[in-house]
Amino acid sequence: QDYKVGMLLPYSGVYAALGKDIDEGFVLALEEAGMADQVEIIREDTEVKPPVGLAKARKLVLEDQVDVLVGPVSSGVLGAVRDFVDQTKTPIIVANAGNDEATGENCTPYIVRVSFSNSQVNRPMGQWMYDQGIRKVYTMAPDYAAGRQQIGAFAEAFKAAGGEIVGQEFTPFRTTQDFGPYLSAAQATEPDAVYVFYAGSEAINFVKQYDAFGLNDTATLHGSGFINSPLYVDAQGPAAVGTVASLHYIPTLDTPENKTFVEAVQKRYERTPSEYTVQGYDAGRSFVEAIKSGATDKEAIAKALPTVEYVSPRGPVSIDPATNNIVQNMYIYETVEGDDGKLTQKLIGTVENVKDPVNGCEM
Amino acid sequence: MLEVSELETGYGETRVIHGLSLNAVPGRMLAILGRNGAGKTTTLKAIMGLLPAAGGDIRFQGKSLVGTAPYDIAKHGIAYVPETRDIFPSLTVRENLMLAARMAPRDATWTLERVFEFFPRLGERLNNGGNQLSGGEQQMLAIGRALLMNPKLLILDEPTEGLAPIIVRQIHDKLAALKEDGMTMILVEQNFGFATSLADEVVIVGRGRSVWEGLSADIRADTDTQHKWLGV
Amino acid sequence: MFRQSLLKTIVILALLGGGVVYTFFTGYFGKELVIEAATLAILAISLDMVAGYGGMISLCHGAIFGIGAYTFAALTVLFGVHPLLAFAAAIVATALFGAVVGAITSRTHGIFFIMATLAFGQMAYVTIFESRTLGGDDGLAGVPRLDLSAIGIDLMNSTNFALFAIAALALVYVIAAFVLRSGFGRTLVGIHVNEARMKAVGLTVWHYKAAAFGISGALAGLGGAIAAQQTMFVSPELLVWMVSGTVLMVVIFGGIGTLVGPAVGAVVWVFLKHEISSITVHWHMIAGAVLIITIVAGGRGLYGQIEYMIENRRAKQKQPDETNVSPLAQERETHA
Amino acid sequence: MVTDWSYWAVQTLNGLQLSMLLFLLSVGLTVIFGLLHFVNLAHGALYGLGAYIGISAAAATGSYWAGFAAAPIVVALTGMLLYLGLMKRMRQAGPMNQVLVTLGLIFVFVDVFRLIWGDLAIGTAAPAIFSGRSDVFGVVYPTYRLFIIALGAIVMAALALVLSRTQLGAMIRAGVDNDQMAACLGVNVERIFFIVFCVGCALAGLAGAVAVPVFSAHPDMGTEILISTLIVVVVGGMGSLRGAVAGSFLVGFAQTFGAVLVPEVASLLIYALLAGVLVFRPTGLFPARA
Amino acid sequence: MLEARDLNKAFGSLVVTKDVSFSLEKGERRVVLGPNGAGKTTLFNLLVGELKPNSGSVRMGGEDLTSLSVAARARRGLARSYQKNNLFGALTVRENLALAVATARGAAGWLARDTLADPEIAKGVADAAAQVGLTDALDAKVDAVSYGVRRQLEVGIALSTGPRVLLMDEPTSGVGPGMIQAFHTLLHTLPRELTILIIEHDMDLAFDVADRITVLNYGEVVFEGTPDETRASPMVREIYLGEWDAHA
Ligand SMILES: Nc1ncnc2c1ncn2[C@@H]1O[C@H](COP(=O)(O)OP(=O)(O)OP(=O)(O)O)[C@@H](O)[C@H]1O
Ligand SMILES: Nc1ncnc2c1ncn2[C@@H]1O[C@H](COP(=O)(O)OP(=O)(O)OP(=O)(O)O)[C@@H](O)[C@H]1O
Ligand SMILES: CC(C)C[C@H](N)C(=O)O
Ligand SMILES: [Mg+2]
Ligand SMILES: [Mg+2]
Repeated sequence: QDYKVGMLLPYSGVYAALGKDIDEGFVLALEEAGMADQVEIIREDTEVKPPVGLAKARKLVLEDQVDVLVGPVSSGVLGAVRDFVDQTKTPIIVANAGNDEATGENCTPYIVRVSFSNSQVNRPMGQWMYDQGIRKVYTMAPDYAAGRQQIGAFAEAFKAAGGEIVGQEFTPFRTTQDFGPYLSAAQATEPDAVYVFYAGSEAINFVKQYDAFGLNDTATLHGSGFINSPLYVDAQGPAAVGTVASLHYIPTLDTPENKTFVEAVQKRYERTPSEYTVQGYDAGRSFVEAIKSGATDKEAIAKALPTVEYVSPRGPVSIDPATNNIVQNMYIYETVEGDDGKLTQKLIGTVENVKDPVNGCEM
Repeated sequence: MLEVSELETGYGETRVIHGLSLNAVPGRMLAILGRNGAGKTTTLKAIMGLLPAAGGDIRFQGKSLVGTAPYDIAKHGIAYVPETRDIFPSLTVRENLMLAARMAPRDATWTLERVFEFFPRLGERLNNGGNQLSGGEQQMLAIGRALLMNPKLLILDEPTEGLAPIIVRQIHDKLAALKEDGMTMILVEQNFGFATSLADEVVIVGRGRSVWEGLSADIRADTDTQHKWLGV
Repeated sequence: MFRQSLLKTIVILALLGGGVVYTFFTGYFGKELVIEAATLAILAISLDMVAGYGGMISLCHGAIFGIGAYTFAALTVLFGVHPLLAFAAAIVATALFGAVVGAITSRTHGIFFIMATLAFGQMAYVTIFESRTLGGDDGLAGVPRLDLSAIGIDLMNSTNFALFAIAALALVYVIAAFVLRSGFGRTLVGIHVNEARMKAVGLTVWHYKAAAFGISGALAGLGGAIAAQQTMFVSPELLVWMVSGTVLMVVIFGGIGTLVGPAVGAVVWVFLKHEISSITVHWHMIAGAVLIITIVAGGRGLYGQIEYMIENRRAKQKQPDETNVSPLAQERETHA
Repeated sequence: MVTDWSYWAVQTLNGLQLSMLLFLLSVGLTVIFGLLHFVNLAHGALYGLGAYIGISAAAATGSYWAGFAAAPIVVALTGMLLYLGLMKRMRQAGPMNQVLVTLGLIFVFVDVFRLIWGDLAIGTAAPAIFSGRSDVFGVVYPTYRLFIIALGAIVMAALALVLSRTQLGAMIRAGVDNDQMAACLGVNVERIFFIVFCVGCALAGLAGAVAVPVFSAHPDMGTEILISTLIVVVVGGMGSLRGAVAGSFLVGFAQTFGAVLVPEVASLLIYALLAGVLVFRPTGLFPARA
Repeated sequence: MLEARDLNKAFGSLVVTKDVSFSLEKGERRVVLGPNGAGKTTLFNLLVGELKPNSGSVRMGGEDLTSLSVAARARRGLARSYQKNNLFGALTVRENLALAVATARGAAGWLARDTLADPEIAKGVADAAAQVGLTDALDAKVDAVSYGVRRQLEVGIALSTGPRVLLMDEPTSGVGPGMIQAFHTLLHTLPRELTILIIEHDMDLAFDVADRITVLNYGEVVFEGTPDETRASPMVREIYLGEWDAHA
């Protein structure tokens, strides 16, 4: 085996499912390229805890001598390992963590992000929603870095477009289960729409309660696409129908690349891919491309990664050399009930080649 | 009614009772005397099944109690007034009593009313918490509680401890009355006069063994034994 | 009452010595584990001081540990304070925090004390989590390590840092043992066993509780400051209540109220956890099962069980019932 | 802020609803904890189990009520096994060991959940009759939440009756004070404690099943809820039903109105409340006597 | 030396202490008698500060103690033994006494020295133990000694703080004749300047050691006088004594 890859993912804890999908996507990419047996994968569990994540990153690099790190899911962990990968000149292919700084003021040649940045996912929605005639929006998100960035980017764009933010609420992260009080407050401001960022179980609770309080009748729920990710949209049930959100990938994209991908995932893992599966896949794919371009050691891989460019299941992707963040399409979709009665994503808008501003990044 | 033979027991490792025997005869009162630390309370605990008998036998109405659970022993009709009284602090006086009365038959000889005649003081404290009683009141409650179980055998560990002389006197008379009723009793006492003026038989415990047995009349006369084993 | 028995001395020395030897023979991650174990042991010992001997089962020691780490990190990263100063400051800060919590909670007992301390711990956690200046949930990166190059030691070298951590552990144990075998330590146990009577003989109990908690806090803070230097990064995760829970678990697991036990517990825990998690992601389940079994089996914790059995044998050697018989009774009988 | 009275009415209902959920959750804990002096940290995990059972049963039968019935029973049975296998042994082992064992149990449960139901959060819908919203005196409010409020009230009343009015209540408290003496009065303490423990578990299971249409079920839910329940129990004062009630309302309303009126410090609020109460009332608001 | 002025205490509606006033001379030996529930222990609790009176004041050596904490009063030399044993159960007799001695001598906070190893304190412990006849039991665990021994220790702890005023609540309850004898002796050997207030149901002891006797009933002082006057008082006999010597 010629290469060592260190998977720095949550295999336990709240994001375990995300880690699993990313891992699967990555493996799929290697197999597709027929490189599975050239690459040794070493998996370490971050437990979604930054200190643990950093310790594990240290182990992977210093002890296992991996050529490249893949992960993490949590922005916190990425922030924790940033200096370390920079000092040890170890390329890390970010497969989820969305914090803007990682490809902004804290960017480094060794962090290459193939997933998304928190603001990248949300910024396009500002103009788009305004164009749909929405004027008054109430926003909500968990009170932590990712939450504030995702909402911040949207709010900025929406206001720039001429819309009004009638209210903004940041709910205590992971300790809020009952959104009732916040929903009643939102309802009282009579907005045209509510825009949110929630992920995981919070997303499920939120969507169900949003519906229970009847807000769906008065204000359509909009948000960052994680709100009803295919991973758990079923758990939200009918309550999710009608939600409009933007994300860098939906499994229903009608492109040849995606079709083959979905089939491959179906065949290999017997389920539809989620955005996380794709993020894992593209992490693997970009790694493969880098190798193909002749990169052998850490340094070379780090150099090669930003140059990769190909058509991913999520559409054409490339890495912006100015920030090392991915340039990709944003898909605006509505959650609808499919013919088989299961919930699915209906594409209603595409914003192409969304690219983050440099915001303070110097390589 | 209750025969203890060659009883061996103690606390975990430490053996405290080494072969003690006694016999409570129906309708009579047996007094267990002995110095502090002689092993009187330990013996009673063993009888109630609170301590395991490491050797010997305990028979109640011919049936062995060894290995029987305390609550079963109680149901056999043995009531116990511990030296520490053990009133339930989080139960009111009434609840403490009701707990004992709950298994009593309809025609029970002992009823709440009768207990209040016995100890008017308790009647006045019905709603005090068990932890809101004076030392003496706790003693009265402990006895009243035992009586409400309408036991066949009543075991009292130092019932006069901490009681005003006038109450001691009363209790003396009440116990005498109980004897009249034909209640079988085992009485552990430090108060030699009190005990011997009530009991029919006396067992003296010393160093975990029965060192003297006989009628209370005899022990009252036998000053040497009194001095040797009771320090009177 | 605390006694630095021969057994304690042997075991703690073996533990420290073993750590040193292991450090020289293990790879990079092994050293990381040594450091992790050492800091956890420091925290566990500081907790055992108040919990095992003072009866103050704290559920905020994780938070105190974290405050130590954050004080060091914030001062060095945000204000460029010299690491040595920051180190001292961390200890002072946690001592104060401990003393204040100890004083405020001094009237509560048992589970209520546990929960009161939890409250303060969580308040610290939430405050830091939501503080933008302290980096919120992202934490603070770029934490420096102490610079001991003056005495020719480079702490960036992980072997040296591991040895440094072990030395700190040794120091903490000595301090704790010293405090516990002092008059103050005796008083602490007295309060534990019967607080009311201590008052009745003239002790202003809350002063001593606060002081004890302060000392314990300082030790925990020291551990925290070291942890911050190990990862060179701090995040609110350090303060979350589960950390306190885990430490408490480690203490009981090793043997609460034995001072050495918690250290043993910490070491076993860290390495056990590592071993199991390298086998399965379901290491929680295994670890949980192991815990349950050890407790159901012994109930006194790993080291606690051993110490108990040995002490017992000694106790049995000097004939038992002597002590049990009332002396007055004896005296009377002899001249009867 | 909003002046419309119906807005505050709705927020009050929100507070009420949360309080009742907390009550259902914590009352089991308080009963076990306060009465048996048994520190059952695994209570939260049992709540989680209830939630999962609720979902699975509903999914299997297509009826919410199947879950509603199954959850308490299954959890009670689990509690039984736990009690006979572990807790019984631990009763004499002292609080510290209990903390440890039940902490260990949490770990085990979390992974068992992951193995059986996966890492992902899952949920189920409210029963048809209670879905949608109802109009109470001009205030429109989710029907299911009204159902939770009612259920909580019923359980409250039932328990109050049993504990204070019945012989059983007295026997339980006596057994707690001094099991040896209780035994000497013919009380089979072991059996009573066993019953209490199972009832406590059943209530946790019920809470889980009831909560799940509002919240989702995920492996860590038990651990997440544990703290709030402990706070409720402790603020109220342990072992007393009144305590559990008072605690639930305090925490429930503090959280609801904290979120509305002072969102900046909302997450600090319950801890401040906890600390505050304990500083001035070191044994909670309504401690069981003694 | 010790003075109570119009002390009042009620638990809810139940008045347990009613306008209780008395004062002890330095070195006086006073016995408090009274039926069970008369309020004797409560009175002690008020004197040492474990209960706060609804009204009235407590003074010692001219100083008003009413607002002081239990500990503060103890440090001023007001010691008390309990009717219901209140000991350091898990510890040995020696450790029990050492804690009391150390606290009384302000050594409780020593960080550099060990109070269990300190000769001064050891001496204090030895003396106290000798006084109450515990010398041979010093190394026994309190949990494992019989009730009688615990009663001795109960008094021993109070004594070992070297008090100026000593309150003892039924020190001889539950102990055998032998020990009661020993207790007589103890009381006579205690320094004469030590002021002592005893609650006692053992009349021989009471009448033997008391300079004066105070009788409480339903929380009120119903009688105060010398032992002989007390014996003679028909009222005391009626409410308390009965024919107490009936079976001595
Ligand atoms: N919990 C215990 N553990 C170990 N030994 C004990 C325990 N309780 C009592 N003992 C010992 O057992 C012996 C007998 O104690 P017991 O209480 O039966 O004496 P007793 O005759 O009741 O004395 P008293 O009249 O003081 O109550 C004593 O020597 C005592 O030290
Ligand atoms: N905490 C309390 N709450 C309510 N009533 C109480 C409380 N403590 C004591 N009492 C009542 O006050 C009265 C006096 O109690 P106290 O203990 O002072 O009596 P005592 O004179 O010491 O009696 P004894 O000689 O039996 O010990 C008793 O009737 C008791 O029921
Ligand atoms: C969508 C979420 C999984 C993103 C993740 N919470 C983060 O910290 O970036
Ligand atoms: Mg006895
Ligand atoms: Mg009294």
